[in-house]
Amino acid sequence: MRILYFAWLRERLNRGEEEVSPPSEVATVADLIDWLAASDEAFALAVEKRSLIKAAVDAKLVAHTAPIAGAKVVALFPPMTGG
Amino acid sequence: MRILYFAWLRERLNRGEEEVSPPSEVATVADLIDWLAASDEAFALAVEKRSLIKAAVDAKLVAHTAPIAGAKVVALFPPMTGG
Amino acid sequence: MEVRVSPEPFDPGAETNAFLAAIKGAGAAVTFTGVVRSKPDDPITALTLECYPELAINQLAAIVEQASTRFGLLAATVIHRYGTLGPGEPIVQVMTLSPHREAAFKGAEFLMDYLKTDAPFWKRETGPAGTHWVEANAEDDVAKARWE
Amino acid sequence: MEVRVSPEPFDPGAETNAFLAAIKGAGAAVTFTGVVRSKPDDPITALTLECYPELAINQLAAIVEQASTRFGLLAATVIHRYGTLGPGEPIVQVMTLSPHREAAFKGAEFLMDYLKTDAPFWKRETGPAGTHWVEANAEDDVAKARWE
Repeated sequence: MRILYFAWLRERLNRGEEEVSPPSEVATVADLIDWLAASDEAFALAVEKRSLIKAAVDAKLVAHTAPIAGAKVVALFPPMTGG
Repeated sequence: MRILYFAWLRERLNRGEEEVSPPSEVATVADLIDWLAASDEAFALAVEKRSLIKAAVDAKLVAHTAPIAGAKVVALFPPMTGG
Repeated sequence: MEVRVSPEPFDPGAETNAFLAAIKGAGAAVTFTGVVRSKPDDPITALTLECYPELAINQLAAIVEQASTRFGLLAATVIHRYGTLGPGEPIVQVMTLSPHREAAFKGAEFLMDYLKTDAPFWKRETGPAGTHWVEANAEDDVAKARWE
Repeated sequence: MEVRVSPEPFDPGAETNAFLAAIKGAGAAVTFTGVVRSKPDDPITALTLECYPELAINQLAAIVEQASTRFGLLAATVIHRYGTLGPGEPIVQVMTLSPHREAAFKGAEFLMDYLKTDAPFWKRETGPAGTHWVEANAEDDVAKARWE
């Protein structure tokens, strides 16, 4: 599974993407964030305020409760500030 | 005093303007309309529904109660339909 | 703040670009363009706009002044044509500039709502069935009243 | 209905004219243009927009579809740049076309309000004091909420 990071989340993690293989019990976006945080202190700190983290699964905006089973790309990013 | 007519009022009267010299007791736009109607049946018919007649005195939009003393140009016209 | 009333055609995009070129610090510009409408079920071949230019300029200048004060606009322009126009030709363009989008949108809507009822233009449509004066639309009075 | 997300500059007036050229029967067009803002008391030298293009296209297409249905728009276009821009450069343009002005205005406002909170762009400002990410504006959530 490919994970994409954008904006200050990308900067704080010092990477724009990575490949991960979460175990099958990691079922939702929220689970994935918890799982990534458990093994990476920088990540845990960056996503501390979960309400500031938005997510997309396969280029579709989703809630943290959304399933990730079968997803190819999960993107995590701060609130959007375009326009 | 010059009177200007626009749109269907101009067409129904068959003239775009005329010079008139109302007596001094013709004090307001409403008086002027009454005075013009008294001597011209076509005009009387055209302005029968007074709410459909708007007025400007010296290129300023005014109510029918506005005075016309000293006015050089009084314009009479239907509701506006620009834009 | 600029008001232009003229029988000359204008280029909507060129006007927008000229307006944007004057931007200093602003972030949001709204352009409204009104063009001669012609529906398949109600085709028109020409639209003639009669105008009382002296009054139009006075009225539009007052409306622009009012909108600028009320919405804190950094710039506002109204262009209005008169004479005979064909389907698709631009009749009117209103442009507003503001630091934020809400004021730019509100200012442009306000200008259009006031212009519709308060600027001395009269439309006459020509179609297959002949020619007729467009009647004033009660909805335009309602649209204007919401600002009062 | 068109959505364009690109690092290429665009010409606001040329886009408006191309959009107007497609008019068939419509009477009212609204163009919103957002440009890089720089205030004398808070100057910026550059604005960098980061973008997730695949998601941006999906989100903008959905927003345009929603606006078109809701307001009965005859056409709607959203253009959004990303990359590094200088003060005064156009960032975003939204265009709507409708038989009547109210729907064109409302459609454009709706598109901008949704785009601000729902399209994956992130702004980083560079000024004399350095560089920082622009924080999401709570007012933008309020502006969006009024359509719900």
